[in-house]
Amino acid sequence: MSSPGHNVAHQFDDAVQQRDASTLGMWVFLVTEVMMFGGLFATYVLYRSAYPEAFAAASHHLNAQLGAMNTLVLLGSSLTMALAVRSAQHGARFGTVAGLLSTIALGSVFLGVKAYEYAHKFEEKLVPGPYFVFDGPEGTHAELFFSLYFAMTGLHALHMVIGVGVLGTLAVMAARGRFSVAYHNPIEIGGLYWHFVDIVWIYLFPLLYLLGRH
Amino acid sequence: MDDARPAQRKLVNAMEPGASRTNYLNADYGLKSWLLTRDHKRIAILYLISITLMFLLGSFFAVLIRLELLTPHGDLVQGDTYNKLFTMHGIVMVFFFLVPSIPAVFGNFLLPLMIGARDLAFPRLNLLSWYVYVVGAAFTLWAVITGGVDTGWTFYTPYSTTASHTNVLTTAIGIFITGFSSILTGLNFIVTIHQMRAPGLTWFRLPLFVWAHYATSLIMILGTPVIAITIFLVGIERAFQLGIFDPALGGDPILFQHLFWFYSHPAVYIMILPSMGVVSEIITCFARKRIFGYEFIAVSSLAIALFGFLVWGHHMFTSTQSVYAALIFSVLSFAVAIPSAVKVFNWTATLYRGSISFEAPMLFALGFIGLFTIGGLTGLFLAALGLDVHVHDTYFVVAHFHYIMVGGALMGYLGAVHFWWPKMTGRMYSEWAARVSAVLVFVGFNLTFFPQFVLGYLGMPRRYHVYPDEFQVLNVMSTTGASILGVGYLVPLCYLIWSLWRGPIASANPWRAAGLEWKVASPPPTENFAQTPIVTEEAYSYPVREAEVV
Amino acid sequence: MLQSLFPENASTIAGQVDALFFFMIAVSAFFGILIAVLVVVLSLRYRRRAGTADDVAGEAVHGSTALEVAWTGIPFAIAMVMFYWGASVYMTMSRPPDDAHEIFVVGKQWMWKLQHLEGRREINELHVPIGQPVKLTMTSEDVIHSFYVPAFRLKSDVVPGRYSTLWFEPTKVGTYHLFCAEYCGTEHSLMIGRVIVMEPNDFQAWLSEDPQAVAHGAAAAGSPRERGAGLFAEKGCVTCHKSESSAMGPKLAGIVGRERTFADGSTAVADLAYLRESILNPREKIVAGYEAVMPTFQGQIDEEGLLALIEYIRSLRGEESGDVEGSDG
Amino acid sequence: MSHAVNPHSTPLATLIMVFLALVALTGLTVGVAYIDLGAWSTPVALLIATVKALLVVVIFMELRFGQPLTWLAAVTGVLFMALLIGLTMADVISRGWLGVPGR
Repeated sequence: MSSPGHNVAHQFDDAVQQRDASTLGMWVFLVTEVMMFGGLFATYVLYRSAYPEAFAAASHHLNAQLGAMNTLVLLGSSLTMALAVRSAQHGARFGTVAGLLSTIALGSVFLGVKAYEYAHKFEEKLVPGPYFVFDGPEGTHAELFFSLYFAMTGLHALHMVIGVGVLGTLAVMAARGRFSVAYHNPIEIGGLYWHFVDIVWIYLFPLLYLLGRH
Repeated sequence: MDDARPAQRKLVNAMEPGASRTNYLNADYGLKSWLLTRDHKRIAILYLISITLMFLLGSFFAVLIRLELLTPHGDLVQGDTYNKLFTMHGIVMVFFFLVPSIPAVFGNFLLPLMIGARDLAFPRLNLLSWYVYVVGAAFTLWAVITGGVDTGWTFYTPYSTTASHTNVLTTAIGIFITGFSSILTGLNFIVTIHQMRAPGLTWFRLPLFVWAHYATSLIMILGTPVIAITIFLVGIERAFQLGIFDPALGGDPILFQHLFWFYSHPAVYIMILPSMGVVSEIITCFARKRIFGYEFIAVSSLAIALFGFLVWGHHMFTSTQSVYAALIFSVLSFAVAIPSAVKVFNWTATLYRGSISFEAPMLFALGFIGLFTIGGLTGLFLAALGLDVHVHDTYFVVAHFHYIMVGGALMGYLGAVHFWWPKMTGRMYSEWAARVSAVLVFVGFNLTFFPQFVLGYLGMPRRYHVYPDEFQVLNVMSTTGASILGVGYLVPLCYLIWSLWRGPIASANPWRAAGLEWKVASPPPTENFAQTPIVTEEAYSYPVREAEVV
Repeated sequence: MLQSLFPENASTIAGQVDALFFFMIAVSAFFGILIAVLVVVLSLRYRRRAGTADDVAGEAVHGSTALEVAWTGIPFAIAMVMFYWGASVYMTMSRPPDDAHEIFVVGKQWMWKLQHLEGRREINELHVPIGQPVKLTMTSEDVIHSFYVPAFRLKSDVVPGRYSTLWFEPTKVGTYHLFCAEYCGTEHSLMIGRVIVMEPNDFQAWLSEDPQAVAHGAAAAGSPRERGAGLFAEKGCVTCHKSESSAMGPKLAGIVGRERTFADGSTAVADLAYLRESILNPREKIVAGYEAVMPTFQGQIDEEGLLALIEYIRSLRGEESGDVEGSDG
Repeated sequence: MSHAVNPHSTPLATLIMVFLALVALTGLTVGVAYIDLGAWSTPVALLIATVKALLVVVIFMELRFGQPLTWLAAVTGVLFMALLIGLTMADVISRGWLGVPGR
């Protein structure tokens, strides 16, 4: 029988129960995230089916190269995150910290590129609202596209920002030797979150950037 | 008088050695010990106080609504004021009272006790959920104080996004934030029920209260994120003048209704399922026998939660939704009524050959069965397509959902308050006063809302502050009933607060109920169980009397 | 007294709705009373008697699969009957007969504007003949409203940007309430009116006398079709949508109800919603073989004008039926 | 005890292979976008995205080591999102079928 260690909170019997509970907790949280993005995806599906031409025309104003590059950056960050988790599972402190820091770095690159894209949209007056200007047919429907573009990528970017903060905290904890082979669950949980954010982008990229490119 | 004896013995029990132990209430003192607590029982008390305040606020709006409707010509308040009153009544009651009521107070307090755990899986998250609730409530109160909001609690677009000149954005932020409180609570419950059950406590040994909360939590985590994002879209549409739901800019106002009801129909089950769990506990306790059809009641909770997500379109039969979608939603709505019927039949059958006594919690539970039955049956009227076209958006609907949410959810809540009050506070209330209040609530409620069924079929639309003269008699009846109902709610507030100082000390198990929560002292110690209990028997194992004829 | 407890029945569908209502009342009363009687009788019969210790338990009657199956199956069967009945009434409500007298309805905060195809306009009042089906084609200028006549047991939401339909056949001469049933703001409860059911002869007489034409001059008069024809010329529609095959835009005669094929290969039936969308957002769906050159008329024509224009286009079927071609869409 | 707490770990080579596969699929989805597939372009894009998502979920997120409950959670999320989108679109798609406006 395992006795509660110093890393086991009082409400848990042992480390296994704690690990299972927090892992399940994160998965359940991700379900809520799926549903939240699901509301946006439902909106997207409805309007895209109603206004296919306007959506395609509006999509051409997004920079597919930057989008593709950002996709690769984010996939890379998922790899470094997975490597960090693997290092933590093996109790390798340096590998864990290095993996987390690389993930943070790649995440920041993604956010930087996103910020550049946003700034560009401001210059092109493609930010929905009173100053929106779209040169083409069905400007209001293109505005719908950009409303959804900003809502979806904005919510995604917000998740990235939170993720960078979480991973930063984990990196500090890891550097201080808080984790071990026996206790590294927080890193796995943080990893689950980061990978989920990656998955959202895997769908956002083709749905927003690659419409009607042919 | 039967009931005098138990009360006396409770006093005697209070003198037992256990009574003077430290418990969660006296373990620590000072405001900080409450505001930074991670004890699920203290967080439950924090919720109890907050939702009671919100209930009083919501009731205040209800009083003004009923007074205004006393006369047909809108003599008391202007149209704009009336519109704000019913909107804020709905928002406060739904999002800030009914949704958190039983889960956040009694679920929080009882789940760990019932499953033999020391706390919920994530105590800090639990405290966070209360703070999130308070911040959301603060935004909403700010919106109320600075002029209110007039969209109806349903926030239908494009009225809410383009036409209304009231504090929609502030209220939307408040509801958005409060949604996360609900999500965190649901997440915590699900993990707790899965991972923290005491050894031997298998799923089919769980009290039905736990099953009901599991089902409720599923709805909270699957539905609430959708209302959050929907309200968020309404917020940004207003803030940045977008056209997400505005038909003038190509938006689809019906899409808003789909997204809104995807959460808000299941939200009705968030309100009623916990009450059903409470009633299951109370009936079996006061009938002194294991509940009839345990597995069916347990599984029907899950069925309600899951199928409840397939029926939202029955709020939209006249919305210009396609007839084919309407047919699908109608047939599914009839189907989802069946698990509720199964529960009612099983509760009734539980009474058979019981040894029934009628303390206040039992009166509330029996009242629940009566009112919920009426509410459920009238729900069928609204699921029937051809009939719903006539009664949709009339007082028939108002009466129906008040029978579910007030007659059902609130009766269950009051039953829970009376049943577990001794456990939470260690004090007994006046049984006599409690019985009077149960009767007042039952009578007052029916007098308030039954006439509204008639009004609805006559054709009085909801949200009318001026109405044709011929509807006045029924409205006067309704307001009269509401006064009785109001007294019925105020009386418990008085005797319960009184009991905190003057009530007899409660024993660990004043109702001689089965269940782990009754095996710890009243009030329970902070750590709940000195040793993790090991469960070897099914729920509700009351000692069995030999049947005369089997 | 009974009159104040039950609404008047003044349309063919009202009797069907009431029949379903009474059936459901009967079923509900049966089950409601059954539950109430059982709860009361069982509670009294098995109450804990004086002198019984309160820890004496009930008997071990814990369940019965047969009963569970029965009280799952029987209510389900009854519920399916209710569904079928409700659905069939609903389908009747949803399919207007072809010969219905048509009326255009535009809701706005906070009034109902109605116009008969013959030209007569009304505000917050609707005159209809007895014994003849009437079809309302409705839309809203601002927020969602709902056109509700309790005596007909009918309502339908009136949604901006979209057309909705309501049809009924009055069966009783009289004056009935018209309510807005979807909350629409400050004066929601004052967005009410009257439906006046008349004898056919009286109705015809009423239809032909038009006080507004006298009061406001000829501009306000005219049927939707006439106003539509005016708009068709005034907005320059006629320059492109003419009947020569060299025209920039598709021919419109006989277009209503036809399937249109678009540049991307998709198809749609040209119904009222399609016509409305094509006027306001012409470049979203381009009929195969044409260029996306039509300007939008968003904000230039009000809802009544749009209905008039659509009514005019719809009428082209009769006048120029010889010009109808299948090839353009 | 460490065994019970840390039962699994994904080999380094697997992680890198998955990453390379994800990069390749990203290239594929971009390439396919520039080919005219008509009505199939969106389903193909979604199919590729789903393959990528599955790779991330099953290997990076270690769902393959997960308990049945974890699988259930993952499936539930996707299922209910599909319900939300599916039933909403059921209304949108069938709106014109009866040929009566608003029905």
